[in-house]
Amino acid sequence: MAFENFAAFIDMGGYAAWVWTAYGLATVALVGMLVVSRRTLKARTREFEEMKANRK
Amino acid sequence: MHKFANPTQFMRIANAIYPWVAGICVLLFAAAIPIALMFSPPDYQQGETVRIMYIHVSSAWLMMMIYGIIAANSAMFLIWRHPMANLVARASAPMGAVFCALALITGMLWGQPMWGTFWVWDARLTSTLILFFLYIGYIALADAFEDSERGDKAAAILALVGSVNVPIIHFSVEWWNTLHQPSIIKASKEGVDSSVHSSILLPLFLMMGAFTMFYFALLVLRLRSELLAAKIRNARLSQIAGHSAAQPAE
Amino acid sequence: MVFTQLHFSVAAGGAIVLRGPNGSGKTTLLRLMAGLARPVTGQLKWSGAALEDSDAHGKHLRFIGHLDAIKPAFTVRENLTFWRDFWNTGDASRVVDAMEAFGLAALADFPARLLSAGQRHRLALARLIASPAPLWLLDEPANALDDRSLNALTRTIADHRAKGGMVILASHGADLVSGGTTLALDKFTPTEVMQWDET
Amino acid sequence: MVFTQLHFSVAAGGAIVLRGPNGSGKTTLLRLMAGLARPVTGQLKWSGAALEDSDAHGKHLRFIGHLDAIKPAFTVRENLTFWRDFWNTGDASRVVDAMEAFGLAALADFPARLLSAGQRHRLALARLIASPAPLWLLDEPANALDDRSLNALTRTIADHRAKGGMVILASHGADLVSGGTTLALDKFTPTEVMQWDET
Amino acid sequence: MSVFTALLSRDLKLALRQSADSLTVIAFFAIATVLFPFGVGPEAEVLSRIAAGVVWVAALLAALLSLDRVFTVDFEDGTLDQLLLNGQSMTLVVLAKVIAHWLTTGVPLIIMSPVLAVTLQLPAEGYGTLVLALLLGTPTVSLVGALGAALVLGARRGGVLLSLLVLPLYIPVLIFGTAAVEAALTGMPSAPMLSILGGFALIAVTLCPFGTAAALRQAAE
Amino acid sequence: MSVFTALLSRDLKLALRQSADSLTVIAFFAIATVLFPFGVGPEAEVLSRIAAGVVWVAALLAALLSLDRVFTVDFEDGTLDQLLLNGQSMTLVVLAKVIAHWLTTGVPLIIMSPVLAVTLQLPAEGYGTLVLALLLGTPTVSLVGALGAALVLGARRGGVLLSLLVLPLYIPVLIFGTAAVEAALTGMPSAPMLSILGGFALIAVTLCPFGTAAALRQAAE
Ligand code: HEM
Ligand SMILES: Nc1ncnc2c1ncn2[C@@H]1O[C@H](COP(=O)(O)OP(=O)(O)OP(=O)(O)O)[C@@H](O)[C@H]1O
Ligand SMILES: Nc1ncnc2c1ncn2[C@@H]1O[C@H](COP(=O)(O)OP(=O)(O)OP(=O)(O)O)[C@@H](O)[C@H]1O
Ligand SMILES: [Mg+2]
Ligand SMILES: [Mg+2]
Repeated sequence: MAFENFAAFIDMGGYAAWVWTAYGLATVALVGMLVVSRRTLKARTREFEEMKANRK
Repeated sequence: MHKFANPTQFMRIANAIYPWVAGICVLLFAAAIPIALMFSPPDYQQGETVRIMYIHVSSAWLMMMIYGIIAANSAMFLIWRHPMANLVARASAPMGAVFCALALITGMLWGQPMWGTFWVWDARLTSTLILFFLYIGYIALADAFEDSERGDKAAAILALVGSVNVPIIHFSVEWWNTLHQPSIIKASKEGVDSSVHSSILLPLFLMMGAFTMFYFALLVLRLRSELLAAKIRNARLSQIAGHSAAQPAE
Repeated sequence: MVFTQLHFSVAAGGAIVLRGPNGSGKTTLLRLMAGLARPVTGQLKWSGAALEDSDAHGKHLRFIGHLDAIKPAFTVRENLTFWRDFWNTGDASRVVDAMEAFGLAALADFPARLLSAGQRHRLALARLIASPAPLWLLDEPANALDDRSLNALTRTIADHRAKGGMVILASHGADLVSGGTTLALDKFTPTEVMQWDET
Repeated sequence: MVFTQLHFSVAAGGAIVLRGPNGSGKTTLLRLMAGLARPVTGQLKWSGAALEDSDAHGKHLRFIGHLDAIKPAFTVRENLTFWRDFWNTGDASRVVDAMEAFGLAALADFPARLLSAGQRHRLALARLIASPAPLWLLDEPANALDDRSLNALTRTIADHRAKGGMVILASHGADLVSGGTTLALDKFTPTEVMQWDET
Repeated sequence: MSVFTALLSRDLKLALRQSADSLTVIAFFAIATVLFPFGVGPEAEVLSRIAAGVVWVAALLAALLSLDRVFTVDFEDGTLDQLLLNGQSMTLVVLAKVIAHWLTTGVPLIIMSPVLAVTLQLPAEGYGTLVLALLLGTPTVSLVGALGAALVLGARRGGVLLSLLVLPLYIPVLIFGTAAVEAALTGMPSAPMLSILGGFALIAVTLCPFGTAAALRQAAE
Repeated sequence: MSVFTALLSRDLKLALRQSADSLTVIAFFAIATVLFPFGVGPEAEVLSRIAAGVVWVAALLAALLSLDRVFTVDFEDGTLDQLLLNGQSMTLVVLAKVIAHWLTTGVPLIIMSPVLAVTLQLPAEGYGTLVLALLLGTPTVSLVGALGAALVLGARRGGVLLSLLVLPLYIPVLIFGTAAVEAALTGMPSAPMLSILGGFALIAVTLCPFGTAAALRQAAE
């Protein structure tokens, strides 16, 4: 463990703003991609099923 | 090789490895995040900001790797007309753009405390920015045509021509003397740079691995939806084709 | 440009077919009659009155020329609807009639960019029905049409004349009207605008 | 796009006439044979060998399509001379022959901008003579032509075939060749490139 | 009025559908402005000194670009012939086209301008006046430009001719437009310059549409 | 080689005959540069500070303008189909078009640039380097631009897309181009920047023509 306590961990040696923004944005980006991709997949699957049903 | 050109076969393999890739990805993140944020020591020069590096370098690696994948698939698509190669390239591009943006932003967030400025016009930064524009151009071009096949091919050509930029990004720190850090991985192999210690390399590699697995897992998901989109388009086309030779009533 | 000695008139229900080799001035004459070009001497009359205000003359006619005035980005339906709204004659449902008359109904929601040569030309012709006007000026309306569409066109012209409409058309081959006057243009003589008396 | 099941070949001196309603794929098929589009499945052969290099295939053919590739700023002669120089087959004097064959000699120094519709089309066709090639692909070559020019075209095609040339043309009306094969295209079925097994 | 409304809505729809032309203009405006810091260097004091001028010049050039094509496409595909046969008044047609042009290029330029002014480090006091000046100046730009475009329709050297005809007429707009912003930055009243810009717009709207209509009629002959 | 020479001479002749396109570009370049003193104010020290940047930006924008149309006209009137059937090599066709484009726009821009630099009060030491930098930079501009133009042929938002694809690739040229002039003005050696510009041109000439040829081929499909 590189930090003495939780406050030091949050403070990041005075660079909290930079470090946490970087990690925050990275999380948003990765989770965002995951959510968007899954949503399109679901929407497409639904569209395809509907199309199949209509054709029959 | 040609076995992979068949969408059905390709997806069978992709779906089979998907759970493994996703599982490894979760495990790697579970290891990488705590080590990167808590257990690794601060750098003697850069202090705690070194933790930005784990994300910065991982995203930078991903953006270059993804561009390489897009370029290779574009070549396969143009030469052998493997439709699957095209779908891989199309599905990857938005992810590449996101990782590229992430590399740029984390670089800027690191640059402000380290260099005292968000941005300088040095070779690596400029070439990374150009890569970002190439991603945006690729995505815009692929969607710019009524006829989607034209978009695929135009974008593939752009991807191939743009691939000169990737080595430029990588070697820019050696070709021009810049503000940006030289390659740490190579330096460490030769044991030159004492600042690059295994305590830093371990979380870095873990994070890079996690990002890479994340990309491959998501790629499988995105391929499934690209394939569905193609099927839907195809069905629509054959629906209207019946009417296209329509005639006035006799 | 002037055509030396050309006098003719069309009655309601009448038709004139302009014939003549390439470059004999059929297109030029049709544009003149549309009011798109002005005669140097001579005049156009509408219902007995000389036409001065060419803005208003446009109300009386539809002109279909070599250029088809189609926006590739719009669908077939949108192209027709715009022209109907623009001229605002005939009601909106005629757009559908027009597409049916020229076999475009199935293509209604296709962007015009995808149409084949004959289909484009049919779309241009469909304006005649979508937004009616008494006088039709048609420049080689048979171009690129297949046999079926040619029949449709012949029928459309006959209907129009039966309702008292007038048609003037230029044509090389196909006979599109029955019982109209044929005007043979032979050699086109463009002369200078300025005319003076030799003394 | 594919045409399902289409097999045919042309021998030296042979001719094929493509017929079919608007939108049946005549233009598409001609472009395919010119190497301007690539077939999804199936292949084109030239003298028995499959065509791989479409760059070289251009040497064998002249394609005259709906678009006339005429520069309005150039004169008739300049337009023709450029294409002769570009393909560099036949000697320079053929430009004059070509203009004579299609009745353009008197218009040689007119800017193409001034030509009537039929004259423009004749200028496009004159390329066939100005710079010869064995295979002619003609998309509705009779469009906008008057009777005289139609005869000239028929004669030109007959001469070409007599010398062992091949002609493939799409046409609605006029009969431009004698004794050629007729290929009736009926219904055009565009399909996507991607094919998969439904399981 | 069907002529006016049908044409206006068609042009707007077309602009949305194949936004090439109007988007080019905006992209051009944005990129032209953003290129300056690259070319001139990022020093804030130089940039803020030239900001208003750069935005105005870029906006005028962007408008000039789009003007080249207001009538050409319709001219080339035969639409202009049909528009001339509208049966009402050609001035209505011209007004519809000009208003559509202003809505699809002038307005986006105005909306973009504050954003671009930020990248050029324009001091905060200038924004309001910049937007106002553009709002009053761009209608003149569209009206005069349409006249120029109609005059050069079918002319052999359309593009240059247009620049040569139209840009000198834009210089007064440019001078008063930047002067208004300068005034605002130095704390002087900008109202006189703005009212002069408004005056230009009034003159243009009374004169240009008739000239444009006549020029279009001429072009079709 | 008949393909190459015939096409090159045709394009040059066409450019002379209906000089619209290439003259527009030069007029645009001149006007864009000359507008600056009006927009920014006539103070010599501000102007000379931004002169090199303004000339470079104006030249790039002018080139971008002309690029939009390198292939469009040929594409729309069916000439491109015939060019594809040349029987030799499409790369030759592309080279002829690019060289014609450079000769009709790049060269005039280079020739004009010292004149325009005078109006912007560029210090005397800068002229030689400015011309040299343009000479080395404009071929890249034409080559890369032709690739972009071929890629967006027939695209829905052709114009913007072209700016979007091509302008980022111009940034390095702009940076090194102005840096060379800056260096000359401050008495530093400008050779390194100039040789980098030359390097860009070499990379572009080896890659772009093939890409452009492929793009044109598939545009016709
Ligand atoms: C916007 C600014 C920045 C951008 C666009 C950027 C871009 C990149 C790229 C593209 C790479 C990957 C290179 C490769 O793997 O070949 C990279 C790696 C790296 N960057 Fe940055 N960077 C930026 C700022 C910074 C800053 C401020 C620092 C530290 C002070 C930094 C430190 C590093 C390090 C240590 C590496 C790993 C070097 C290697 O393995 O090659 N970067 N950066
Ligand atoms: N400004 C002009 N000066 C001199 N002659 C002109 C001018 N404009 C056109 N012409 C000539 O007038 C004729 C144009 O005739 P027009 O287009 O009316 O012919 P057309 O009968 O419609 O022919 P087609 O059957 O080919 O359509 C051409 O011979 C052309 O050379
Ligand atoms: N990308 C596309 N997707 C689907 N259908 C298309 C596409 N492009 C063209 N088509 C259709 O294919 C047909 C085009 O056929 P083509 O132009 O070859 O017809 P043609 O036989 O030459 O007709 P014409 O006699 O009118 O010239 C049209 O019906 C058109 O709607
Ligand atoms: Mg005619
Ligand atoms: Mg056809």
